[in-house]
Amino acid sequence: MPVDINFLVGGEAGQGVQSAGFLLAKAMSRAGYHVFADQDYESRIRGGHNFFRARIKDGRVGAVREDVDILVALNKETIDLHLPELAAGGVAIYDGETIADAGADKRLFSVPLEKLAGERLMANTVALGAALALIDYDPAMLDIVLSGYFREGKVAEGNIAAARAGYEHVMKGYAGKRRALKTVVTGRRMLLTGNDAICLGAIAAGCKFMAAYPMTPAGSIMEYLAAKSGELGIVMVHAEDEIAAVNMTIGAGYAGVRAMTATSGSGFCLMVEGLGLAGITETPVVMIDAQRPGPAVGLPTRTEQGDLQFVLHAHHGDFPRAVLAPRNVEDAFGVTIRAFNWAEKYQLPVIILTDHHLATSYATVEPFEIGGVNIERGLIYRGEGAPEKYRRHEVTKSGVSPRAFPGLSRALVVTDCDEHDEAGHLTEDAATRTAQVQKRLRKMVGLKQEISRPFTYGRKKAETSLIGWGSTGGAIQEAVDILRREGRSVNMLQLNELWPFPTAAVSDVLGVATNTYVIESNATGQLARLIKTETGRDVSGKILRFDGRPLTPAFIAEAAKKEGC
Amino acid sequence: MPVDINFLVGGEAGQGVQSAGFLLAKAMSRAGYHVFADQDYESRIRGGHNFFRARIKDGRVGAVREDVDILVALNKETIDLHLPELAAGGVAIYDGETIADAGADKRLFSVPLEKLAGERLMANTVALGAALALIDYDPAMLDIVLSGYFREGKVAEGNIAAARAGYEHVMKGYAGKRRALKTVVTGRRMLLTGNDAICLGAIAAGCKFMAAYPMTPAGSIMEYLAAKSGELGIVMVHAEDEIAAVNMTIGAGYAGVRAMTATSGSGFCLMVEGLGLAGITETPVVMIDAQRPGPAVGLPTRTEQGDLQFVLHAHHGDFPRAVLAPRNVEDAFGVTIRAFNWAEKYQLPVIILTDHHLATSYATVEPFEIGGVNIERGLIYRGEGAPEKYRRHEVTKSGVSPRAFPGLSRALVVTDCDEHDEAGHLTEDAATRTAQVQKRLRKMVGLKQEISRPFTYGRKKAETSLIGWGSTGGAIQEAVDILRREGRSVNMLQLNELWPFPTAAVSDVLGVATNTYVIESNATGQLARLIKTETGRDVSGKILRFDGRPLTPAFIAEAAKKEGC
Amino acid sequence: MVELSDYSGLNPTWCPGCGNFGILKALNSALVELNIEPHRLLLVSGIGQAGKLPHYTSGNIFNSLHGRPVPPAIGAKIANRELVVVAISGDGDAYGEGGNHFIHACRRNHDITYLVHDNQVYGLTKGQASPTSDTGFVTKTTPSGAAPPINPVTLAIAAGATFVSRGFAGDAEHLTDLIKKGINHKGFALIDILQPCVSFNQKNTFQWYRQRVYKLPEGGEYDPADKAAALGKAQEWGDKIPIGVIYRQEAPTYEDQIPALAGAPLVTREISPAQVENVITEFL
Amino acid sequence: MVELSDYSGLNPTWCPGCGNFGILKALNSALVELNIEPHRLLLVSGIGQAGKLPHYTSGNIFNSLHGRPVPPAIGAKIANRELVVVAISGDGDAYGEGGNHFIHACRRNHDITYLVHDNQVYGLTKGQASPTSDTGFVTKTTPSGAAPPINPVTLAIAAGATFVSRGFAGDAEHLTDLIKKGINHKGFALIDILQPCVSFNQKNTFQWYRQRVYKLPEGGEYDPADKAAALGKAQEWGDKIPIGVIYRQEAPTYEDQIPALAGAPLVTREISPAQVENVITEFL
Ligand SMILES: Cc1ncc(C[n+]2csc(CCOP(=O)(O)OP(=O)(O)O)c2C)c(N)n1
Ligand SMILES: Cc1ncc(C[n+]2csc(CCOP(=O)(O)OP(=O)(O)O)c2C)c(N)n1
Ligand code: SF4
Ligand code: SF4
Ligand SMILES: [Mg+2]
Ligand SMILES: [Mg+2]
Repeated sequence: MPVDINFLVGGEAGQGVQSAGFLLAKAMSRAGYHVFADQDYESRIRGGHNFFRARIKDGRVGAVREDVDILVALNKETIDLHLPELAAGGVAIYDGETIADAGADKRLFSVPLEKLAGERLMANTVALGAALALIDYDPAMLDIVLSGYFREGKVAEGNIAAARAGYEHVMKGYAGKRRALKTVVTGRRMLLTGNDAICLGAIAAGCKFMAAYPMTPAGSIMEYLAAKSGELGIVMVHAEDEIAAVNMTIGAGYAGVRAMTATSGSGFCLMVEGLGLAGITETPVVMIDAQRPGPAVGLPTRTEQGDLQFVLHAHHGDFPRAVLAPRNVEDAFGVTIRAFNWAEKYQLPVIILTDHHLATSYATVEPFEIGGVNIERGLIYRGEGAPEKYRRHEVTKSGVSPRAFPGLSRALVVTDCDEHDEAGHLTEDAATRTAQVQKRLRKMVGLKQEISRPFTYGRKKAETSLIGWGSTGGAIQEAVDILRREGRSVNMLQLNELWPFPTAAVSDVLGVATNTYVIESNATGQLARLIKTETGRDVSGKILRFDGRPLTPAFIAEAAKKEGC
Repeated sequence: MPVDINFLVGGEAGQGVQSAGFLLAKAMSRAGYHVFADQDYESRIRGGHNFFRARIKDGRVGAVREDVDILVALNKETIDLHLPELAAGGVAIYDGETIADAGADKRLFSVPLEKLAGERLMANTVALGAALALIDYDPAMLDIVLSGYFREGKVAEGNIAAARAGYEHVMKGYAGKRRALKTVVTGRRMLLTGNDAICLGAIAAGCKFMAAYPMTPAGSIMEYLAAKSGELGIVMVHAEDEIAAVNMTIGAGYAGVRAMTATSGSGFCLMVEGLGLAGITETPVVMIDAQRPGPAVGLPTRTEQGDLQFVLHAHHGDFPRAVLAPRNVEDAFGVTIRAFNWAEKYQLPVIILTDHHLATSYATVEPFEIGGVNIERGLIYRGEGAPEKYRRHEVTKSGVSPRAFPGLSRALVVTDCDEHDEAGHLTEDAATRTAQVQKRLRKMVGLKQEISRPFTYGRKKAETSLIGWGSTGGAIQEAVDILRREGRSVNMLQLNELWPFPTAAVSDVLGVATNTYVIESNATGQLARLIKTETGRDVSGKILRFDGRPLTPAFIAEAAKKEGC
Repeated sequence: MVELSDYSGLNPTWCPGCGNFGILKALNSALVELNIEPHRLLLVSGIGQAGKLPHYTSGNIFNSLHGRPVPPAIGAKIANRELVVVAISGDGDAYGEGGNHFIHACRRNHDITYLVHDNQVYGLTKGQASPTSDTGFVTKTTPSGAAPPINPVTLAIAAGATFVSRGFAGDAEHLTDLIKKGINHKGFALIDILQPCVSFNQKNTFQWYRQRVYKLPEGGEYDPADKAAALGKAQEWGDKIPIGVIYRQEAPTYEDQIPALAGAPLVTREISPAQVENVITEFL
Repeated sequence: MVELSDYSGLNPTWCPGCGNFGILKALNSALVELNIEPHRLLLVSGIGQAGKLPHYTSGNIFNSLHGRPVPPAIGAKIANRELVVVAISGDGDAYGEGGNHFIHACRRNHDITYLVHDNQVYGLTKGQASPTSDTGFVTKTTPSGAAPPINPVTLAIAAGATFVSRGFAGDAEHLTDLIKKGINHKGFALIDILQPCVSFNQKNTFQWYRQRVYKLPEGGEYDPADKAAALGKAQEWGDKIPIGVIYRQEAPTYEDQIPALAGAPLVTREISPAQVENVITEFL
């Protein structure tokens, strides 16, 4: 029987939900399983209710599941909220000594977490040990995982002891049936979040400058690059605000280094002016918009895909841009590299749309191959010919003019956010203006060639096609599996390149299926609108969710059936 | 024969081109003629080349014309640039004593402007007098116009003398045929710009607060309201930046006064975050975006319609807004009043899109009727019932919740740019979030009912329909006249309400005409894109101009013929 | 009479032991002592832990964007001068994202009171450096240590504020008094409040502040009207940190100087049709 | 050797008699005297009359948005520390729209030189009040007079700048010297330049400034390292206006404190595949 185990660790902020959850995921990854884990937390530092779901499979897994097999309840609220989610055969671990009023549900198994921990702080690690005991996890492997995580000797030892205590308590006291999972290591996989993958993509692409202002869920990108700054020679500036951040990034891009910024919707609002500055000065820049529910501050620690139409049209006037949206953690690596390449090849801003769900969810992926990473810096002027003839905004057929780096040759690199002539000086001449606008827009011709065929899954001909974009890739794919298992004819199309729009590919799908549904985490169906604009066609329905919670396979499958799939 | 005289006054910045041009327009308006006048100037204070075109008709006029009947050249450059534009029978006035190398064109008529002026400063007024002499303008009326303009006695006298000198010089020395125009006063018309009309609309609507940061071509709105501040009891705050401006405006709107801000594209970029703040807090606010060519700073003193898609989609997340675009100076008055009414009735941001051409062009219009102005403030809570039960964001069927004004009753007005519950307090609850999003979006249902049928012109059935939006109304209308005179079957549709989109009206047109062309001052056809999105249909062609110069009837007619109209 | 019970709200979600509790307490006391009824009060806050405060007390509330409590506070005050307007920020909110509004509100002397919960760190986003973090403060965004801080008191005086003070969340009584003074002051009143963040600032703790803060003597010994002295006093930061009113000056407020604001609050007034006719006529 | 002819550009579109001509001259002289070749120079300007300056001389030029010359200047400097980076603003650009960048660039002490053409008015947009317009200055946006101004010198010192000076466009020689000192200074160097606007500021004219400005004595008599004295001196504005270096301090620059910036300029370096492998491995 295939393995598909869903762990849920819940408790209040400050109880170590996140670390216990992560360690669970890490342990299972080290044991050779595929893992997908998401995080649900409130916008507060202590208290409230948080949980971490880690789903373990022996094959591909790209989404969460609602029903829980092993529940780790670090407080009473977790029992109240999540016990109803327990699947058949599920078990809930809790501390019966601190939670006296847990109720009499047979599936509750008490482990004296605090007592075994010796101190409150490590109760979560005791619970981790206990949970892993329920699947006969190899305790030696757990030691390794804990040592790796808690680096510092004393702390690691304490946690190993705590985990062992929980482990043994279950081994001795749990009367139910444990699920004995084998360790199936075949070669190690990475366990990382979407944000981690973006960071690695940026590093692999040679990004050496980032400026940003902290904002959930983009903040961990700046934090990771800051941590790696000394080691890799990357500068990360914590700017005074997002306006400064985007403009610093543009300054660095102009000076010739690969540069990026990252923020969420509100911060992106403040970067809109800079977006056009990059546009008219033809400065390569990568901007990450990690979406969360809006408008305004909205739900700061939750997920949404509500920025699509915004980033497509942000800024006044017409100029080219590209918009990408990784469809899962693995894809985020490649998409980020592509973003840097396109930004430089076409000298324009490239926006990467992610969201809270992708940014903070962990997945196991095969180690990234850096041998295959191709760095394309586009046309660069390095001082050849007569430097005094160099014109930054030379009108060319492709629309791309060779880029010189200030200070690296005798050529002067002149540019202006006023309309300018080929030399970069401001002008009000009508013909020059027209030529520069057209030159810039011509870059879309080349850019369109870069667009690859989007990800599809299922038979080419199906009655129903599910169409999604970005982070929902895994959930939709599993929804397709569910629906097909039920005998329905379903396939899917998942876009990770949104602009230039892959019109042909989408039209093909719309032309074949009887029912076409967009699946989106927003209230109006922003992709559906884009599809209408680009193909003139309406989809047959929209499956939308905008309460800040991620779309799940079951949610999608149910909704699709209601729609008449 | 119908009167259609095109004056052009040209010179460098600082020579008084603007005031001479305005006085010409004013004089002709006072004489009972219809006037349309536009301004062409560079982004500098002295020097360069500026011109002011005033077109006079004895019937409706809503656009400029390229060929010039009476040219007033205050410098040599004006002769070089504009003499070729002289129509048959045209005359050019210049100062042969200061411009020695004007050439030998017979149509040049020298008036010693500087000598007659006594001082250089009033040379433009001498030229004004001379130009008006060429049409036998009533000199007594000219005196009145000058006294009205130059208030201060001494200055007025000097200018009257200067104008008389120019006038008499022509009367005595001009050998060509003068065009004797009659004074046809029937009742006085207003002569004002689009920005003036917006100001009057705002005043008539009861706007009492404005915060803004200077930006061409929106700046004169803040300047006018500041000038009227004491008299009318309107506060205009010159804020430190556009971010402050929009947020101050929202604060004032929240506190219960009608409030607005005005800017151009770059400034609007900085207001995007505030737009969503108004959205989620349901605060009425009117935002004017006076477009100019972008991206970024672009061409600061020129015109474009490049912000349509931007303002439609600005800000992350889904929430309602309205977008209006007056189709001429007269319309700007009514549209502004409507904007304030909608903002309060539906408690949302309303954006008025104008552009440099509309903002700065003068037109004669019948005096605004303020008797007909209808102020609709929407649902207001004034302390009835139990104030402690008041909930600012109560979920209602219409989506509109009664608005209370802080301090004016005992009800507490609580709102938040985080997602909030009905009471206005922040929440992360999924169901509440969903309900609030839907409540806000429901306001679109009512708003859609407000949309009126757009302006159309020509027979209902025509082979070709020209479709425009905003400031191009007059130019397209005249283009239709031109084409029809040439025997073509043409009509037009001009949108001044863009969101909610008048889908039915536009679909009707698209369904009837064989050829449908959008006419837009931008590079990609942003209205065409909107039409595609909303109706699924492509227009047959796009007539675009994006060099910063206004679309003219001749330009449009020519282009339409090329497209195959 | 207003009572403390009039100033209650939702349960705070702050961490146990957070300095914000002391500020909440002091604000409530000040409002009660000033006998301000909640409906006459407008609290405008930004985003951050500090920005949540209004929800935990009572009043009209406009919980604004991160960095943007001051501009809407100004707009609302102009719309209705009878409102008591208190703006509330964190240090990131006030001096980072909102830095430009801050200096211009100081110079224009708007009649609002500004409480800045200065925990020298970004609390809500989990511990990055703020503009007031001490030099060298190591956080996830400043692994090699924070750049030198903004001194809010010096900056406010330099920018032209007319009431500049520092409070301490650990001394609610003194802070209550400061807040009362700030609200009573005609013009822009800054109260920068040292606020220990028990979760993310292990340096500037209650103890750290307690060892350093001292109250400026009142009644002559220290003259807050002396700008040069105030600028000097403002520089004091290290072993000794002064709290109290550091600078105070009487000056016309922005609102006082606008002729249109004389008379009844804007929100209660209307433009008469005759006035509209007048301006229309000018274009004939 | 660099010559004045290396620093020529388009014809200025400024009004005849504008103070900007003096600034252009002084900047060119300073660059020549410092023997900086145009291709080693990066001029980053904002939007306004001042912002046009780079086009009228030579160098690498990034003519940025209104209010935003400083952030791209910082980004470019970090990308290539070998560039001499000079940012150029008007007073509206620097202290209005760009106010937040200004105070934070001061405190972080980025190694750039900042020329602010301070004509106390918005020139390019035709004469509205600026943040430095004198109190009561009447313009079309301030019909009842401008609010009290920002004093850029005080503000810069308060915000932590390490080189704070004032120049006068009517004294190109003195200004040349100041610009040289500013460029040679390690860290953020502000040169606020009194610049008569002959078209829109009829108050602060050449004559007005000439009657008031006096040069700070050099060589001991006035010590720009004394912060308290500098703050005092900075307050002087009225009958006497000091020009020269008002405050100077040696302090590590932002760039000096970033380990990643030790060594060759970022723009010439690459991340090796082995380094990438290393970080990838950490996720296994
Ligand atoms: C435009 C924007 N940028 C960033 C954020 C994310 N954010 C929320 S609170 C905060 C900083 C909190 O620090 P502070 O203002 O000091 O308040 P504290 O939590 O410490 O009280 C940030 C960066 C945001 N909400 N909006
Ligand atoms: C975001 C934005 N807001 C407003 C403007 C319009 N604008 C251009 S220059 C300027 C002010 C000019 O004043 P200053 O910076 O003092 O420069 P000066 O012309 O006096 O040298 C303004 C408001 C703009 N270009 N961008
Ligand atoms: S994180 Fe810090 S500031 Fe926020 S509530 Fe906790 S202790 Fe207070
Ligand atoms: S407007 Fe003023 S600042 Fe601008 S060029 Fe003319 S004189 Fe100089
Ligand atoms: Mg803080
Ligand atoms: Mg200026």
